[in-house]
Amino acid sequence: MKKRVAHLLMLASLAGTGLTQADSLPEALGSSFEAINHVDMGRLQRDPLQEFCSKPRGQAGDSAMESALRDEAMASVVFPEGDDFIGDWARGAEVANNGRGLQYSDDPEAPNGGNCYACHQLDPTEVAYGNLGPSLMGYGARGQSEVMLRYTWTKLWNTHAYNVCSHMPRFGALGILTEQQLKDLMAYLFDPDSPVNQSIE
Amino acid sequence: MAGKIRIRAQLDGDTCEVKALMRHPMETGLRKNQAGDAIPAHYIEEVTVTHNDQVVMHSYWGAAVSANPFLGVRFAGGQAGDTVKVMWRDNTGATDEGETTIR
Amino acid sequence: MKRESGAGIARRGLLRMGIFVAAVAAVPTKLWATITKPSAAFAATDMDGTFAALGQTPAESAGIIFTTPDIAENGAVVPIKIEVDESLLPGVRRLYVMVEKNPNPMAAMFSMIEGTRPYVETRVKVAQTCNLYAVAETDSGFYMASKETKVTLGGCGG
Amino acid sequence: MGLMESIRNTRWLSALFGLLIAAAPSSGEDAGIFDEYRAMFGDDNPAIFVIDEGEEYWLEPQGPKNTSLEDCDLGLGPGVVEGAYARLPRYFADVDKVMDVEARLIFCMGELQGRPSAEIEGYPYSMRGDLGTEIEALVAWLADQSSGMPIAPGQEHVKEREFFTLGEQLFYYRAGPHDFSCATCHGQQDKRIRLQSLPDLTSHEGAAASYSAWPAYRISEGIVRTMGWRMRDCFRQQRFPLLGVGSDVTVALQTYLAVTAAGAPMMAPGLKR
Repeated sequence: MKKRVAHLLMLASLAGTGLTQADSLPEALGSSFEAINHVDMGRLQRDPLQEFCSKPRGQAGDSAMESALRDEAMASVVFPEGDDFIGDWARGAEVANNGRGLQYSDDPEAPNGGNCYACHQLDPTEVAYGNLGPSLMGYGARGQSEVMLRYTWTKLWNTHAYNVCSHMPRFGALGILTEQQLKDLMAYLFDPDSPVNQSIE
Repeated sequence: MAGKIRIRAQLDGDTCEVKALMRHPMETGLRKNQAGDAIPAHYIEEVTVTHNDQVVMHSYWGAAVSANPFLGVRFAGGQAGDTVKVMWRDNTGATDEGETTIR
Repeated sequence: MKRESGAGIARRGLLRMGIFVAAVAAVPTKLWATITKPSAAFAATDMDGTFAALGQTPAESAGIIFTTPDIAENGAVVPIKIEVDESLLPGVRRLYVMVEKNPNPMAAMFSMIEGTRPYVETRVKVAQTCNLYAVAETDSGFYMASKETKVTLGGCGG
Repeated sequence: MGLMESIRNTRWLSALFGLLIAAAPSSGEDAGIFDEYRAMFGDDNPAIFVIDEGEEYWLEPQGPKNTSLEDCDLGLGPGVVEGAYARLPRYFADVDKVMDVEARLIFCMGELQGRPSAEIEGYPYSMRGDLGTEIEALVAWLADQSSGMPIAPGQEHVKEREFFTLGEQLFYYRAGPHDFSCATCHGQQDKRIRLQSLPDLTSHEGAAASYSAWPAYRISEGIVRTMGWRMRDCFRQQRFPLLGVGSDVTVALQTYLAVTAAGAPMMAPGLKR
């Protein structure tokens, strides 16, 4: 028994047979996936940013749309009260290492992870880091100014404010991480005592 | 039909190299299935290698040997055409054996 | 559908029951009398306990050539190879594989008879980054070599 | 049956000690730090057991009709298994659909054996603690029957071409709470997650290295996984809902991959992390 989102069903019924391939995309999605555990079919619906960023490589997007999305992303950022950016780096390390959260195999009651190591190098002693994103080793040395703190918070909250169609998740804007978890990640990046900012002998 | 052990026995000078692959889940008893129930311990406890029905190696295993176990042993005195057997017994009492001839 | 439903395969399993008993019966009794399972060593939960159950803490020996990967892609399957240089360490009767931080460090014990090379290759589970031990029991006591294997986290982290 | 036996024996020997050397762990993908680890596996692949089990399933009468799958048409005619896997996914006129190997097997189980598709679709892939499922075993055997043959999915029929386009769109489809698409991880060269190499599936080389090695024995799980499972589990990690076995999305993505990989020889079952 498949539970489908009404929206997709509607599109599918409109699509019917013999229409172009583009029209068959929602139909294929609606008939191929099913809701499971806490993951519903709404996950398949795209917001304007996701739709804009779904173009095959090499296809240029509309530049007016791109700047509108950038502005919207920038406007979405919620800064912590009193610009109190820095939490606990040790808890931040846990968030950076945890790859779970929001998969149908995950416990919805457990905190989500940031999975930073999947894509970034951070602590120089951790060898199991990915390279989809740039290395963030020694990040604290890039500066501790208010501008730097706000820039980094914005990247974590909604990366598209600086780089539309970046591969990085919108950890704040889509509620993947809590404000406290983001502060802890900030500490992991900036705190001079954080392993990220220790040099390897 | 052959059992679920694959064996290769090859001469290298005066040494016979035996490599065997066995079909077994090697469950530790510490894992849980998706429903959260413990998967019972199920692992090979004892493995014997014979050459023309004489034991050349006998072993006891714990559940820390990996699933679908691989075993490589070497002995002297084998001749091409001799029979090499590998036998196991697991913690449930099930057994299997496979044999090959030395090449 | 689970594969146990394959009636053909299940039938074959039944046919094989008892073969082991027959084969064991063909083994010289003298040998079997010397091989009893060191249950306490398999049940020990740390290295000290494992060595205590064997009766001796092994001495380091360069005669044991122990090969494991420095870093394993998956801890569920870590290849290991133990080879003993008989000119340095003669009279090997048994080889043991131990994984320091597993719930029970003892993974396997291999008994050799005369003519069997002191050589074993297998794959073991390594729960977390730790030392692996290759122990040789010889006519003159226990010897060992150890090596650390790093176990890394897998792909997407979940 | 004597001939059959000797063919079987020759095949497993060559597969176990010869052919599968080519499909060393994570073949074709950058190994680097794990070279030493992978080299220690040598040339043995426990998939060999699963291949044999697949053949047993193929020949075993099952279901209300107590029939085997021997007359199943995988695209090259009823019962023709050699080379059939390498030509999938393809259009099947009898159902007017493009199908992958799993969709076709489930169709044959229904048609020939009278088994309800829900029975298979509800449990196509192994759960933790399983030694393997019927689908996994059949796919392993069928892939082995195409070993060494060039990947050549159907692209003559209009629906086959439509599925390629659909697959390409799906590859770049970003959705879910993490904004992930297939391309997030598999759209660039020389990338990895943690230490796991990510094939660039938009390039022929990357798609060929990946597609040719599935189904594969996964040493982390001790079982054979299929390309259908690979798709389902990628979508789980993308935070999407559950992908149906043999569904249009999985068939379309496999079509996109197979066409991108076309011409490269099949080397499955491979050996993977």
